[in-house]
Amino acid sequence: MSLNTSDNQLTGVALACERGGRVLFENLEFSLHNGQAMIIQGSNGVGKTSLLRIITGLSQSTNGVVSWNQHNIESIAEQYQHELLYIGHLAAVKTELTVRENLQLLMRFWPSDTNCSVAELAEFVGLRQRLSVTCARLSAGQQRRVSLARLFISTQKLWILDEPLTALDVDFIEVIENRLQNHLKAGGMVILTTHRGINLGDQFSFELNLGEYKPH
Amino acid sequence: MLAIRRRRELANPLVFFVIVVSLFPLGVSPDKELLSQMAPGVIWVTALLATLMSMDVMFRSDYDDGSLEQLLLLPGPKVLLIGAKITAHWASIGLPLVVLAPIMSLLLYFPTHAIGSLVVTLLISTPILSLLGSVGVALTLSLRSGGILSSLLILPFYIPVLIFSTMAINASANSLPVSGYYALLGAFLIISALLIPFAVVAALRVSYN
Amino acid sequence: MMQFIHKYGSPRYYYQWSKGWQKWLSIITVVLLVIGLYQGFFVAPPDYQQGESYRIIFIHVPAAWMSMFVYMVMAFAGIMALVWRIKVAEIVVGECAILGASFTAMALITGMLWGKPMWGTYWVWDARLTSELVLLFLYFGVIALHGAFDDPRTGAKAASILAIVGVINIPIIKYSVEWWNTLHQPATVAKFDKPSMHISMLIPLLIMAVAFKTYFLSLLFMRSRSEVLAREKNASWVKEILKEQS
Amino acid sequence: MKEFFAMGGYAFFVWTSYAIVAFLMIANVVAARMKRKRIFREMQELAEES
Repeated sequence: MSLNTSDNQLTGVALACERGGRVLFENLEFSLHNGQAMIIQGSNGVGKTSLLRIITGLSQSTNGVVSWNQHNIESIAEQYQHELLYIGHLAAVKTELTVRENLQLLMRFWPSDTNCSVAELAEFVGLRQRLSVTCARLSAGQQRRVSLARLFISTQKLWILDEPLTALDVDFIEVIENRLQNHLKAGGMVILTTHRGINLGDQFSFELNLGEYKPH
Repeated sequence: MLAIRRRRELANPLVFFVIVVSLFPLGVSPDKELLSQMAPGVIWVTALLATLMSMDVMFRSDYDDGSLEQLLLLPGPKVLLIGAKITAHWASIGLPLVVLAPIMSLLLYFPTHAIGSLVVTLLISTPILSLLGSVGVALTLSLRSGGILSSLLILPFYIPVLIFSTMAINASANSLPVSGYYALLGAFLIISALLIPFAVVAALRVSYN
Repeated sequence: MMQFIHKYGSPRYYYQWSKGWQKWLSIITVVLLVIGLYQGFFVAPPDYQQGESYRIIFIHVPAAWMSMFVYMVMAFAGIMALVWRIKVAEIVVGECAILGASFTAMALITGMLWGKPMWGTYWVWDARLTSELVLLFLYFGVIALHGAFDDPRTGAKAASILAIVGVINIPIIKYSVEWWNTLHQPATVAKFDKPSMHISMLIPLLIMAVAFKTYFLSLLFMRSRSEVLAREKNASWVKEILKEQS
Repeated sequence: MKEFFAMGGYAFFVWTSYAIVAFLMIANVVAARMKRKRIFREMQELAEES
């Protein structure tokens, strides 16, 4: 997977988030460079998902700025979204359609190298035999695999994943973990939240504990 | 474009339309004179309510399974995609109504020579109804009691469409020139087709905030 | 221009400069109201056709004008809130909706009360009254939407979008109601327009109109100032003010 | 003065509409004041807590 590794930088300055009158975190700082992974730790409800959504630009922070190569992400939204791959809690899989149709949709919509066929993609996520099954009949874990398939074809640099490992069986976690490692080696960037441990190699990843940024 | 054909069958708004239209002769009085006088209004109001009721389907399924979230993050022009979604909704709800309305109008002794203008007004207006409705649904998407609220928000905007269409039908019933009304409805369609998708994108962004 | 907006738009600064305005405006309102009412009741002669009942016009018409004016202000504040993300503008949208709704209600009630002596019935499907009613529905929509969100900021943003979409539709609704009215207007009902305005009648009307405007502004400042405090309750400057007050 | 209140026979309409408008205007002002007090009280409690 070749990625042009011009040096990119994602920084967050004095970020604060308030939900329903309650301040979840304030003046939070972070910066991420090529080949680095940031793992967001913190108990439930401390604002992990809100922080991810602020970084993707889906929701706005109460104050503070997220910038990509020193540009505020709101001003360069189109370009930023071109580099951004976000997989949230929900699997974003159309349950009425079959696995094949969902994968085709993914390939058509997201910037990806197109020389990989749907069959190969299904192979990556181990759903080769289930191509014509409608997703409604798949288990939650399998539906997650369909949404994670994007990791195997995406040429986007910044990956933001919300609890990517939930509902996955052990051997598939292996597959995802080394996929992430390849992405980092190729100069990509990853931000993810997870409850269980994930080893991406310590030289790449650092942790950000949301508990430290609680309003005192 | 991304007009995902809904696999689930979408009969409920049509069934609603049929039942409510047949309520009127039972409720009011089956006498011919009165009914044919009321017919345009009845058909139109019921069609309007049927579309309004089915608005929720447009974003709800995508919202629940997360694909609407992805749509907002697409680098490409989001407005076109929203436009495609609205047209998909119109095709699955609006068009069948346009086909069904003339048939139902016979039940109400609808002045037959005005049925043509009934179809035309519905054809021009049902997209407007879908467009305007989509703003209401987009705004109330993240709320639990969203459905009722979105109708409350959108109904005032339906009034001009209702007025011009029913007037057009009445005019054609007593064979008066009708082109003026069609032009107005057409203009309203063009304006909303161009402006509304932008409002919907902004509304979706707010719902996700 | 941008710094100007952000400077005056910042909650802290807004809180200071609006205090002065609010005091002055409320004084002007009271003065104007007294003059207007005096002019309206004692100076203006009774109308040759409607006798004394036309005096309701002195509150009906200003209230109707205000209901339109407030919607415009709300839509403008909505644009400020969405495009330039000014916190104070978001608060103004919420407050305008409530005030606008009360002005529309006033216009409707006085319109009906005026209709009774004129036509013998409280409600007539007249163009102006109907579009006033539709405007009331629009206001209810904005208020309901504003209140539906648990996070006040998102509520304000959603209400702003609705206000902007609404302001585009108002002329269309007004025009269609007018047209609809002229078509179904049975010839017998007397035209419901202002009686020919003699100067001595026009003056109190204008005074009252200005009085309503200053009343609206002073009330808007009063309500939004307390809302600003509520929204910024964890900001440091709010804590200082609290100490001074207590 | 009496005929002033009679309002040429329309007394009821003229005065009720003025009364309602006056009531609404004052109600708005009172509501604004109460809101201000309520917010201050809330903030007081908040301040004591922290």
